[in-house]
Amino acid sequence: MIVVEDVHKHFGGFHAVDGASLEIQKGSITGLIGPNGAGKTTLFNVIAGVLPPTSGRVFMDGEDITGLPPHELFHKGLLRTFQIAHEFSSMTCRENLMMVPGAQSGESLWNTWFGRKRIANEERALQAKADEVLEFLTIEHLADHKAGQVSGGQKKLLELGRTMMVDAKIVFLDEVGAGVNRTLLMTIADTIIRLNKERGYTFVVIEHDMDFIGKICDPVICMAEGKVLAEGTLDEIKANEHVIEAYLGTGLKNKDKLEAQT
Amino acid sequence: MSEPVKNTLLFVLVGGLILLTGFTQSWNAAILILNMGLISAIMAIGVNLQWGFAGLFNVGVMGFVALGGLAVVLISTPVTPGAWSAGGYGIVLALLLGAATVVAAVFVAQKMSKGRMQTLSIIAILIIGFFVYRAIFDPNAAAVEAIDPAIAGNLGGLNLPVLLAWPAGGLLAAGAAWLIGKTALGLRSDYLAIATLGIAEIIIAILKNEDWLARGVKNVYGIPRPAPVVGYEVDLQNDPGFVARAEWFGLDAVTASTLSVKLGYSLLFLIVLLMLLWMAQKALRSPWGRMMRAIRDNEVAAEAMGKDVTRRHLQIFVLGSAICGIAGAMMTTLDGQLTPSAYQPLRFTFLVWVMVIVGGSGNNFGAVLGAFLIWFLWVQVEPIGLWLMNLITAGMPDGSALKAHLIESAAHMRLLTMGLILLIVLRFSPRGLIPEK
Amino acid sequence: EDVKLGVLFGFTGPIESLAPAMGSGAELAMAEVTESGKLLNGATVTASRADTGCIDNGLATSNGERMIADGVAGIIGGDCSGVTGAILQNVAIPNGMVMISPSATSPGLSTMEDNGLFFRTAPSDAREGQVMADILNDRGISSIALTYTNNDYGKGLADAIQSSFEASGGEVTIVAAHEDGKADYSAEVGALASAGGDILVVAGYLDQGGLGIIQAALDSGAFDTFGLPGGMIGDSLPANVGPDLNGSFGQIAGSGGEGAEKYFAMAEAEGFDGSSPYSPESYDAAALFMLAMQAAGSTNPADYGAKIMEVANEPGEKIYPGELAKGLELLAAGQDIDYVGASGVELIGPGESAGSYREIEVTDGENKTVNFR
Amino acid sequence: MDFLNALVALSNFVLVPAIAYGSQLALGALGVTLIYGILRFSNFAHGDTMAFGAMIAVLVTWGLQAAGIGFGPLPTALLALPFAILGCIVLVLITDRLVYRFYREQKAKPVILVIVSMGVMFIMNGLVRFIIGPDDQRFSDGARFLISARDFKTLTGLDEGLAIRTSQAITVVVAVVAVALLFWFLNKTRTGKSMRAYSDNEDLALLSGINPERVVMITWILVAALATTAGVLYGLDKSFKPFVYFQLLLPIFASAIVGGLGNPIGAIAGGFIIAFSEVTITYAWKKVLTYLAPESLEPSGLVQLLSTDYKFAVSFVILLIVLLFKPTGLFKGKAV
Amino acid sequence: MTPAHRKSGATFKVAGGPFLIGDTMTGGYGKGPDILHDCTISANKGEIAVIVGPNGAGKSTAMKALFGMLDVRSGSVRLDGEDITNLSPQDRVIKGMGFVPQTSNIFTSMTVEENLEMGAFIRRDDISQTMEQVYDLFPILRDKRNQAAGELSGGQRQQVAVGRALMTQPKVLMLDEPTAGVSPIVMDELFDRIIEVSRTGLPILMVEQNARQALEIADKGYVLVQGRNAYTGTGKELLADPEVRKSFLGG
Ligand SMILES: Nc1ncnc2c1ncn2[C@@H]1O[C@H](COP(=O)(O)OP(=O)(O)OP(=O)(O)O)[C@@H](O)[C@H]1O
Ligand SMILES: Nc1ncnc2c1ncn2[C@@H]1O[C@H](COP(=O)(O)OP(=O)(O)OP(=O)(O)O)[C@@H](O)[C@H]1O
Ligand SMILES: CC(C)C[C@H](N)C(=O)O
Ligand SMILES: [Mg+2]
Ligand SMILES: [Mg+2]
Repeated sequence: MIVVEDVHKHFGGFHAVDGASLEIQKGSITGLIGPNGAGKTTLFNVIAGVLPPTSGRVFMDGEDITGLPPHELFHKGLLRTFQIAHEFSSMTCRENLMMVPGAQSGESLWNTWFGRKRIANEERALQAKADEVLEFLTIEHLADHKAGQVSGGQKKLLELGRTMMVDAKIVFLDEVGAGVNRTLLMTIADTIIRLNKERGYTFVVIEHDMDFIGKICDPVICMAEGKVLAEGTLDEIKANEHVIEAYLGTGLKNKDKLEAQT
Repeated sequence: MSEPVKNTLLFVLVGGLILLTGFTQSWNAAILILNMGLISAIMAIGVNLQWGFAGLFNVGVMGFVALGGLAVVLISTPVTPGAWSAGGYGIVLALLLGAATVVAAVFVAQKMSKGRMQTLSIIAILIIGFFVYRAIFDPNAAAVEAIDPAIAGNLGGLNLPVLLAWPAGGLLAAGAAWLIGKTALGLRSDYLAIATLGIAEIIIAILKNEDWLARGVKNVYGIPRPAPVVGYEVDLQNDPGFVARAEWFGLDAVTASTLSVKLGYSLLFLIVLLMLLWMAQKALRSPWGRMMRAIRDNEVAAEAMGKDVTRRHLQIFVLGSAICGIAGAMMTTLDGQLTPSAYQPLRFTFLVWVMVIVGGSGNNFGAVLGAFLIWFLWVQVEPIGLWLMNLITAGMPDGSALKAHLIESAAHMRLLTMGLILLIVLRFSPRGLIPEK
Repeated sequence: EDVKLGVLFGFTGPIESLAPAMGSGAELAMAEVTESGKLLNGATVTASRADTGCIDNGLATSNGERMIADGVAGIIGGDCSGVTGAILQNVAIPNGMVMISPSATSPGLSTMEDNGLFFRTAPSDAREGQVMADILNDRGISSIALTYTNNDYGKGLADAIQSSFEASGGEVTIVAAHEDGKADYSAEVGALASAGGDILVVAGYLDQGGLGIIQAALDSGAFDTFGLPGGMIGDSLPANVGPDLNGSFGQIAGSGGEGAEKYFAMAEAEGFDGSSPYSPESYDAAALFMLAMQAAGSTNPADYGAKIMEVANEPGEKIYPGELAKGLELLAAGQDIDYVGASGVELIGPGESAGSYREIEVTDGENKTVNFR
Repeated sequence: MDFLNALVALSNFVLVPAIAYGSQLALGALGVTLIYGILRFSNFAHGDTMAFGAMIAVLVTWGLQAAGIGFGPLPTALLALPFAILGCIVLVLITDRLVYRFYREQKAKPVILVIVSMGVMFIMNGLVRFIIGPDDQRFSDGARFLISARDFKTLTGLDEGLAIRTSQAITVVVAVVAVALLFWFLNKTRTGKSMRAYSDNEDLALLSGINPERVVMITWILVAALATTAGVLYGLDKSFKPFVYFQLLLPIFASAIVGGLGNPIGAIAGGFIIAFSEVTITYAWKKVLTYLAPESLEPSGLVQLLSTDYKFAVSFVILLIVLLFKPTGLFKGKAV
Repeated sequence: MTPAHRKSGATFKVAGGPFLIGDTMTGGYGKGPDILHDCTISANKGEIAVIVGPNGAGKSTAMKALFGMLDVRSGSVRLDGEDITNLSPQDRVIKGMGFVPQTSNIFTSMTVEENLEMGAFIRRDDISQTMEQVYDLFPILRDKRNQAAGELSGGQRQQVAVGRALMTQPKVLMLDEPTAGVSPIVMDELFDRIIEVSRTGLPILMVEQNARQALEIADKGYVLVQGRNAYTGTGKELLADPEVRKSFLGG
């Protein structure tokens, strides 16, 4: 569905993404892992049109989408979340969700003056939908709170909630899990699976929590230093010694000592 | 005190201040303040639309207001006899060629592949275009400007009713805003600010120096009034019917005529204000407004959520500027003359900003309230300052140098008092008098 | 009875440094009349000051309205031509109020429909251009560079100088505007110097851009002689520039030395600079009001308006500054007067002043009158 | 010889004035950029702060002159400068305490502070006019020229003169020293770094033990010193007049922005760019070309790209072009 | 007046108790409702205390309360036998408290090295030693020492933030989700380092969503729910509690 062809992204002399090529299969939930600074977020930004690549191409369903602006990609069904939450801070949580769907007739100025009926109906439906999502994310009590004044994790939830407001084809999740309670994260995992099964969303998920990755992802791609390091099922990846060396590590060194003490 | 009650009280208070002017000074003075207040309110709505709704830092208000004023001259004044044949067509031709040059350069920039060749062609086009433009433009402009320079020297206008100039002013400002927006809207906050500030200065420079357009610094006097709603006092004073009616109200003819003319303007301005206020209010409280606030809060996220930030910014920039243009046209109509050197950033850009911020940015009613209040103060703090000075010096002996100095400085107390009031209001209501919810 | 006269000048804004001396001039005349006790059987005259901001039409008209509400019997002002037009159209004409502007010199105001309510004591710029051209020719100057302050005054004057001078065979190498109150005039001086010319004519204001231009031109050695129209004549210019200005020349509206000198002395006694631009004209504007009121025996604009031309022009006994009491007495006795005043007032038609000119040359750091024109 | 004449003419009318004016703008822009960089708002009162500082210098200078104290060939005003800086510091610190601090604590949006600074501008504006009046004041003394046009001509025997005023030379020197000091201070000293930290993230600065009020105070002190110096140097070079200081605000902001707001080096570069564009684009090249070109090719017109009427517009067009290609200014400023 | 700018009040000695304790704190943001309700958090010398709980439970709020960044309406904060409830945050830094907030915890426009220097702002001694230690702990930071911290990846920023706090050489270290977004290998190293640091006797208080790993190394664990202490125990106890596991640790 998405094909990334030899993408490079350089910041000055620094090669954040350095010739990454990968393919995302339709209907899959692909995990993207890799050490901090491997270039995962940068690659997302290139795919999502936030950053122009230095070189390389990105295709979606065979169509060249390199360099298309994010809002056009949104309308093609490509959504993304941000690693560092980008909430609309002076708007309520509900409004944060309600603003998402595209092609709202109320977004045309003309209609705000002469199409009030239609807008009212649409708004009612949107609100119902937003409340449903909030409830799912266990933050329905925050519906009327300013999004700038909710907790860090709650912001991440809102971030995820926005992707649930529309029918997306492919969703890029950049560390939805960081800062989210693990129990809730597992519920989120279930939803992702459900969205994938029932609505046919394709997901690409950056995450450092191996439990989460293990629960939902197949295949898994591991990046390092701007390149694809390994690709395969999670078990294959976990067994890959390059991955272990660069990313997974071998657990706590002090762990046994600590246990010995107690 | 609940929100609506407080807000109503604030409006009543400002209304009361204007009424007080009427009772203590004169109704003419009061209604004049009201009229300029109405115009200022429209400008404030325009700025609020851009800043309060979308976070666009436009400090080029002055330029758009001036364009509105230009529109009045171009629409409502009579054509200067012989100007078109002397050089008017030549000027238009030159301007078209100039525009064509720019379009050609942009076309080359977009279509030709990057490289030395492209740069060279662009430079060549621009240079040749510039000289051709100057070659045609200069003699023609000179010819037009030579026609009776003391009283004309410009092309003149279309001699249409002046009310048409109001929408035309909006359109002219909108056109300019579109061009500016296309190039400058990518800039962020303060950078956009200085860009708009600069463009406004450029607009004024053109207005001041292109005499063939609107007489430059020589001013255009005698702009017709929007008859029949607004007539001429002298005509009214000579109309026995009017004088009779005035007497029936217990007014002398002069007062009645001046009041009736001013009220005529008030009526027109009020209609425009209410219309724009209604539109702005509906827009704000709709998904469109929500989208705008989202864009204001976080452009990157809004873009990722499918909102075309660039287009929306352009839309609101054009709209807000058009509103300022309309207000500018109204103001020139009220003045009855176009005075390019009157356009000073302090008065036409920053004062409007003060209105919006003091009133409460993001809130249309706040902006309107701020406009009335600040304009009232701008006019009335001078007597307040003088009064203050008189109070301070009351105890001093007549003829003392200090007393003379203090009274002499009274005019400067206007700015000082203005500043003081501004700080006091913002101190007790830092988000404005009627803050955004 | 107390007669109020409005003094409506730009006490703040671009000409804030000229306005005080203008205001003081007008008030000097009022004080003189009040002291004499001769106006309308001992009426006192008080000034009511307000600000135009020089460029703020809205403020100026509002303040004009306020003056009307205050019950002024006449308005001395406005100062800058732009606001003057606005006040005239929106305040004076509707209210039938007479205005005498001491400084609005735009030719555009001559043709404005004013119902006989507008007068000015400063001649329109169109006239000064001709005078300047004559002086240049007489001094054998064949080419000039010309810079003007970018407002209706400067522009109008520059147009007039250029056309008159060129018509008489002179060459104008460049005409460049300068904005007042700006930080730096290097660009203007660079361009002017490059264009060259025997002298540089500066149609500006002596404590505004005009000073900056002269200063920069002298410093860089671009020009050493300057042509100085009315806005540039004043004691502060030679004082500020120093000996380098010696030899520069120009002209300012004003009758022979007598009226002006008297006025300067009176002003000095009062502690302000009477030679500041338009200060004499302001004195004259105030004086005209009071004389006309005396002539009409009324403070109603509708009555005295028609008398302004009469008291200002021949025939009659000439009245100079400091002689207002005499003028009032003569008028009371039913005799004609010809007010000359500090600036040689002569009104030709409503809203138009003739005025003669003093030719000035700077010698030994002082403005010396060398001729009358 | 002709070549030399052309060169001298160009220096005299373009290079020297532009460098001096550029330094004046740069000094003003440094103050603006410092406030923007650390306190994060555009200070509209800066022009009037300059006027206030310069006013004190004028008054003190008069006092010194009356007392017969001079500074040799250098202007007496330089002796008065420390007093003026002190006075200005007092003023801005009082202003900060009475006005800005409140909004800082409220964490008000920058635009509120901008508007508030306009209120302060009005007040300072009134204050200065109240104390010294709106008129021109002269207070320069000492040797006016390092070398005057006439001396230069006799010295070199060239047709063209080159004049360098003492005040121009001082301004350039001071600007260079000031920016170097400031740069060193901000980037190398602990206090400087803490100021940058504060401007970056106030809360976190607090968590690092940085005292915000101290940072703010030091900033204002620096700003007052810069503003007064700029104001005095400008006044020495031209003359002191309150209204002009207000008018200076626009080119100063333009300089700060074209160089990149919040960046001291940018402020300097911006000052020169604005100054040079004002002077060069509207320069009539006739004189220079006449020297250079052979007789037959002598230009008949002025060879002026644009008339000086548009000099202001030109500098803004340049600014726009710079911003379009480098959206945060030449030296990467910040955007609030 | 926001608490961040408030003037410090008096402190006084109180005997005994843990090294750092927020005792039955109740409070919230500005004039808003109370977020914390009688919440007690403490850490002793050499101890690692971990706070876990659902999103919005008030974990970060509790940390900020301990640090004096919001009003504690009732209850008290004591450090090393001294009641510091009325102290401003700066003064708490001087008293030796180090804090890494959950969000905006680095100076984005400054270089990595300058960030670390700022961490050591209150120190007057030679900091190069500590800086070397931080670089050893997070080698990637040494490579990026002259890069603006705002240009770093999410996990790298987190490392800068923790490094910044370590530079203070604090007497007590408070970390709000230090491992959010860091890779497993770095997380392990971070925890290793935290253990080492705590062994030097430094009390460490941290909020963690990687709760299982964190509780494994914790001496003490708090589960906060809606601003209240829901469960308290040793790390092992909490890990073993099936209710806690299911509701808060993701099964
Ligand atoms: N704007 C920028 N300028 C310079 N360097 C950058 C910029 N953005 C990212 N980088 C560098 O590019 C590299 C990749 O960053 P990226 O954010 O893509 O990492 P990541 O794989 O998402 O890491 P993490 O898991 O920590 O989020 C990092 O080393 C970072 O320092
Ligand atoms: N600045 C603020 N102003 C007002 N309320 C706030 C603010 N920050 C957080 N809150 C509210 O306080 C409650 C607790 O927030 P807190 O940040 O302490 O949660 P948390 O336990 O750290 O959650 P997370 O794990 O998601 O970071 C939340 O309901 C949130 O809405
Ligand atoms: C006082 C001067 C600035 C007035 C000028 N003569 C004008 O007509 O505008
Ligand atoms: Mg990342
Ligand atoms: Mg938290």
